[in-house]
Amino acid sequence: MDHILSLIIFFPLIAGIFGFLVNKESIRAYGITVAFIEFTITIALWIAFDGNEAGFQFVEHATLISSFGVSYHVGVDGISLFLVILSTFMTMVALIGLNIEKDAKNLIISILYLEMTMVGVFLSLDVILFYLFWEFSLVPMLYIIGAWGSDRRIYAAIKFFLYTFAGSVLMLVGILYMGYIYHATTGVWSFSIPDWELLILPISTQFWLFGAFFLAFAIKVPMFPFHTWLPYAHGQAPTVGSVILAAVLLKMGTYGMVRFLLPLFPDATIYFLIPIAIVAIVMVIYTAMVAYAQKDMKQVIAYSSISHMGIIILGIFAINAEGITGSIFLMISHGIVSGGLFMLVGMIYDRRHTKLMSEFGGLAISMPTFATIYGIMLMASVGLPLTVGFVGEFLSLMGFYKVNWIMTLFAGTGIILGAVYMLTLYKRSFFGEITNDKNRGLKDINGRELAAMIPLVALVVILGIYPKPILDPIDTSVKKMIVLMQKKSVLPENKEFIIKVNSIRGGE
Amino acid sequence: MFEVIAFYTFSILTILMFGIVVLSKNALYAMSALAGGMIFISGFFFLLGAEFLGVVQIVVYSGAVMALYAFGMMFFDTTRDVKENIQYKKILYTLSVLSAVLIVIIMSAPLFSANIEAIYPSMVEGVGNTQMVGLVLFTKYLIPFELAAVMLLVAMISGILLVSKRMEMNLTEEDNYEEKGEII
Amino acid sequence: METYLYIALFAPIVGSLITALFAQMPKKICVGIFTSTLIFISFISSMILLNYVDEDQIVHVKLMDWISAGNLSIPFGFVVDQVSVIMMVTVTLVSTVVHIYSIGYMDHDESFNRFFSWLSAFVFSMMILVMSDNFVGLFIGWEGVGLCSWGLIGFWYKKHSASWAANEAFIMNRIADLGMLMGLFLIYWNIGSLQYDIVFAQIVNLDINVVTWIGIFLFIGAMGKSAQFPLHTWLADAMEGPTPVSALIHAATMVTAGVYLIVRAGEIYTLIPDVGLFIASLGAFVAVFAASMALVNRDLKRIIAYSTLSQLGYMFVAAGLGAYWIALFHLMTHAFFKSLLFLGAGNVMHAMDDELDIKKMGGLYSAMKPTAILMSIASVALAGIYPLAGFFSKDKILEVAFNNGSYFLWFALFIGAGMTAFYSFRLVMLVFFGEKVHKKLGFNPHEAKPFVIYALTPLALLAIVAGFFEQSFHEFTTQLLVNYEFTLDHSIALILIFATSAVAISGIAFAVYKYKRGGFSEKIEEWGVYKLLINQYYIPKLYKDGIMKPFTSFSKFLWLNIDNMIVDKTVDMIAGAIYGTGEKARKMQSGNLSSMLRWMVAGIIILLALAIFYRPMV
Amino acid sequence: MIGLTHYLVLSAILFAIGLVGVMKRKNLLMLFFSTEILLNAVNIGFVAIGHYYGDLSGQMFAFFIIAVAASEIAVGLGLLVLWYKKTGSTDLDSLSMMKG
Repeated sequence: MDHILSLIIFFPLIAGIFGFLVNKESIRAYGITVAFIEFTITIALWIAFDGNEAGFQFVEHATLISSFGVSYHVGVDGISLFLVILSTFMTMVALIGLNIEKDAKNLIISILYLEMTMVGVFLSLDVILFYLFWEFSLVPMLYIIGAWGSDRRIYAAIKFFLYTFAGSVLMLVGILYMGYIYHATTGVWSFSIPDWELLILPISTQFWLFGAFFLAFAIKVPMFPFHTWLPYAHGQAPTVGSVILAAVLLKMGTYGMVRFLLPLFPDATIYFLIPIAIVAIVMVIYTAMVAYAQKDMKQVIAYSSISHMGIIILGIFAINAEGITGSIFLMISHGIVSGGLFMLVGMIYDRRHTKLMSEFGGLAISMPTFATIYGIMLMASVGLPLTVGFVGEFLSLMGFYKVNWIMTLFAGTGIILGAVYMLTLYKRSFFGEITNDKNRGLKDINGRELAAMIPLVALVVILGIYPKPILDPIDTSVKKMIVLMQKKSVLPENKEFIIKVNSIRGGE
Repeated sequence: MFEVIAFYTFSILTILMFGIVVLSKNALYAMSALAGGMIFISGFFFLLGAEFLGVVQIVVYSGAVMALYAFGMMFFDTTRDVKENIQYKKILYTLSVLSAVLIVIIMSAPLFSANIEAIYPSMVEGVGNTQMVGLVLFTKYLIPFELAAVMLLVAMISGILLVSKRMEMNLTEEDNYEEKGEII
Repeated sequence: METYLYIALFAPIVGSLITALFAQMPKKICVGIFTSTLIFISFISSMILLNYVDEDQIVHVKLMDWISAGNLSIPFGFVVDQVSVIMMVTVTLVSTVVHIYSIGYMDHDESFNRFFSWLSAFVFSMMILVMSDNFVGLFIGWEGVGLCSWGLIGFWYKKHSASWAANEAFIMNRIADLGMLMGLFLIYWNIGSLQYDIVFAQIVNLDINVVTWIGIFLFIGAMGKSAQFPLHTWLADAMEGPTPVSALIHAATMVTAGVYLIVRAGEIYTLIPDVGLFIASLGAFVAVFAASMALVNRDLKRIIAYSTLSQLGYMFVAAGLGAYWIALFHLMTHAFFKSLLFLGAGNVMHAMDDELDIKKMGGLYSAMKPTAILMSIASVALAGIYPLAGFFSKDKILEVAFNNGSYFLWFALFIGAGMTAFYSFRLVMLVFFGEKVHKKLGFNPHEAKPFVIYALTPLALLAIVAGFFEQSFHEFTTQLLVNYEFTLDHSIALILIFATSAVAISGIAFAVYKYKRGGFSEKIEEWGVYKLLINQYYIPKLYKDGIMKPFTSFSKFLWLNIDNMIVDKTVDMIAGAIYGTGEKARKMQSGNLSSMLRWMVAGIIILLALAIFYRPMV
Repeated sequence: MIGLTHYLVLSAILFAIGLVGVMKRKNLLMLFFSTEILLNAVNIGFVAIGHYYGDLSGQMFAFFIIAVAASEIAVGLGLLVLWYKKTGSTDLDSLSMMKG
């Protein structure tokens, strides 16, 4: 169990390298097997994980560049644990649902490599290592979109790459500056997050660093107005790319916010809280409306992802245990739900080779089971109670309510608008008579697709009814982080603010 | 006094010579002026107490380099005036004047501001410049010196190879070359 | 007793889930019987619980923890007390009848099995709604019934109007749900818990402003579910669903959830009489407003829907004025006679091949006697004629209004009572009596199957006798609910009763008189008032033109002009600028060594100039 | 008295002359001459500085520069001859294969 994290990180990579030796016919089975083993290991990690312990567990540390304090430092806590499991789970599901024949071998190896980088991002405790994985994750995604996408794939792939890359370069500057400050204050070089978390920074420094980190995360999330790469990327990416992009890659941005912005720069976080919240609310409402106007089914879901990410950001910036725990849970639930929705759209696309809603109508007649599963996913996306979508949304909004109730009210309109565009989508494509003859003989969901969807549907319902095993470890770690923030903040009014938003009745 | 006269004489002569190099239309004149200029420069070296370098300057430039140029020019038609199609003269002159002014300003800046006091070296008595150069060259700068030697060797071989190999082929296949040139 | 609680709660969902497996198969009659049986079991359990609670005991169980984060802890907890058990019995009773009725009604439908699955799921959601011991549990049921209502209104999803109405209902409810969520957040951040008992125990300690806001937010939630103005339009459109659905959801149960919420949160509303008065005023307004629309409508089901709306208004008046038990009582009696009315209407619809225009019916009495009798009973009950159920509950509400000194409210309700009587009998007269218009149009009406009729009898029976339980109902519920003290003189109360009965009877008499003679002339349709009413005060049109269309075009505008033209173009412009610079700078690379050397010198000059003029701070 | 500055100014003037040549000349051979001027201008600077600071490094650098200049000419001239044989011209304007 000592090196389980390294195993989790590097197993897909090694398996991917061996994948070159596997012959074409059996590569899909090989990929699924690898992903399944990886998933099992993460489950084992979860079982071995001590939910009552708030700090990092299974920590591994090995110095890489001793003179600059760069090290291989990995560990897991409640915040990252479930994102890791989500990554491995969604990779597995995406591979099960995969049906691309062209260059399947390269595709599967890319996906395995991508899995490594995603897991690496969530497990790294050294910032340089984090940054490495963060940037590495761009490459396979670029490859997946650029090689297996639709017509304008090159444009979309390059846009995705350059856009996110531009943001993360800024983060690199921030990382280096932060490392320099750490060296200047303590006399030692270190890039380890636990070390950094102990550093109390003056406010002006916090502002600059916050800005550098925030921009990188904001582009990744993506926050309004940096979101335009996402619809293109989703629109052009193959199904498997969209699934992983929506389910996991976007979460890297919000994870970064929780891991870096809040504990490292508490004062700057509180200072920028309201502007960011306003942007997040604009993002929720604006993208929801844009989603409503879409003609392409996949774009609706792409824009809806952005809208949901807005609520996640609100939850994070609520700075109370309810909000942050809720937003982390929402990350997981949104990963499951949006991943599932993208897979479903992919299945229709496989059958009809179009994603335009105007081409459909009456699909519920020809594909009843498919329509049912789509309906369940859709309801989870809308945030119906007893589905996984509700818990996170409820907690995030509840958390932010303490900060500002009017803004919560506005953000809450996202719930209404979410229902509007999702139900409109469902009505346009599934309800009504079959008007297009091509839709008449469509085959209902087949065995392979069912195998991919059933775990998702099961999770949607199970976690909706019993989210406790996930909420508890997250909550433990989040509470510890909030205490840390409270201790670290420089200004007394910020200390009071944190206490206030975390207590019932305004801290009486 | 002698130093001042010598400096200014050499300065005027060098500038003149190099002026001819730059402005003359005849390649032969230009080359001759260059050779002269080089020799005058070695005068500065002597003035500055770098006798060894002065000698090297004369030997290498006026001897080797000029000889090379002279051989090289045998391939070209040197009696004819060099035809040069100079475009955008205004840009050219602006750039020239600007660069000259700027460089001179930079170099002469100490004249007007804090003048750097020249530290006159206390040369080791009884040891000549050449001996000193030798000492430094074979101790502190040994590796660059060796590298320079190798470089010269390489340059020599490549020079020979470049010119000689093509020489025989050239005479017979001149027409083809022109075609090839166009193709390239 | 816990076992009974769990049986009552989970029997419907078991039926629903098992049935869902057969959803795509052709009709299986046993599916209908199976779910009906399970609902019946649930009903029996509820009755046992009612009996148990009657002995002044409360069943309170905690199934498991649901959400816990920060200080928040929400369990799946269920409570059976005087209020919830009444709701449970009402819901399961009506559902049992509706299930049995549906076996006959949905006989020829290809999605027979799916229907029962949804229907049972609805009952389960409703049971969660009423049985939960905390606000979030209530919210689960709240949204659950919304979902099932969506599925059932849009049950015939091939019909465009049905799926549209389903979406409208869901979205309208969502708008209100947001208000409710805000209320929950406010409660949580002030009390730290969402359990009813803790909240009600501590609510008195809060600042009155906060309580007012809580009251307002919760009422917004109630407005959506109970279709109060201005969120009322979905209810009439929801009539697109199968008739049993209208009976169960849009008459007896789901729409009353708002009333249930106010009653349940009575301890909050007693602290804020101002909000209560507002609720009552809105209720009275809706009572008249909806009744007026029912006066002229020609659609059989819509008339009943408006009537439901109007009756919900009555309930809100009672609840708003603090007479919670009366609101609950009217809720219960209304559930009986209104579902009876709807189910009868379903029989008529079947007889008329799904024709809904009452002007095309007439004289159906001869063809369908039992249905006519049942619907007449329901209508009399609805009109509030002694001794039927409606009389007791409705009169009480009018008394409350008068007692409270809100004479204006009382007057509105009084007018509403007259209108109710009129439109109920307008419907009965046009459908069952008078000229046989349907013959001309070639319809061949036939009575429904006997077991369907038999299934309706319990409802009819209750519609007749339920009023006599008033006294025991009062004693039973006020153990939990705040009692309402009448200060009215007995004689004045009697006068009021007579006045109300008089207006109801005159309404009936007028309707019977008028429609016996062929009704009003066609000219009436030219009147402005008539046009206003038949167009539902132009409110649906207003929503369509004032909200939906601008929303759609604004969304398109945002997408095409803002997102594509501004946000994305800016990004592309930055990229384009860099690309363009490269393209321009390419010319520098002319291949001509001489010009390159010039560029080089130009570069040197710039660097030199920098060296001279730029002095870095030392 | 002749100071370091005098030498530097001289070096600057010579360098500027070289630059003029580099820009003006279109004949490749003449271009080579100009580069020689540039190199020698720098050499004077090096040696003068070395002299006034009492350090032999200046001379050493000048020495290496001469070596570099020599090799440059050897190779450059070889290429030039080749080029002339190929195209029959030593005009710079004929060299434009590097057009981007």
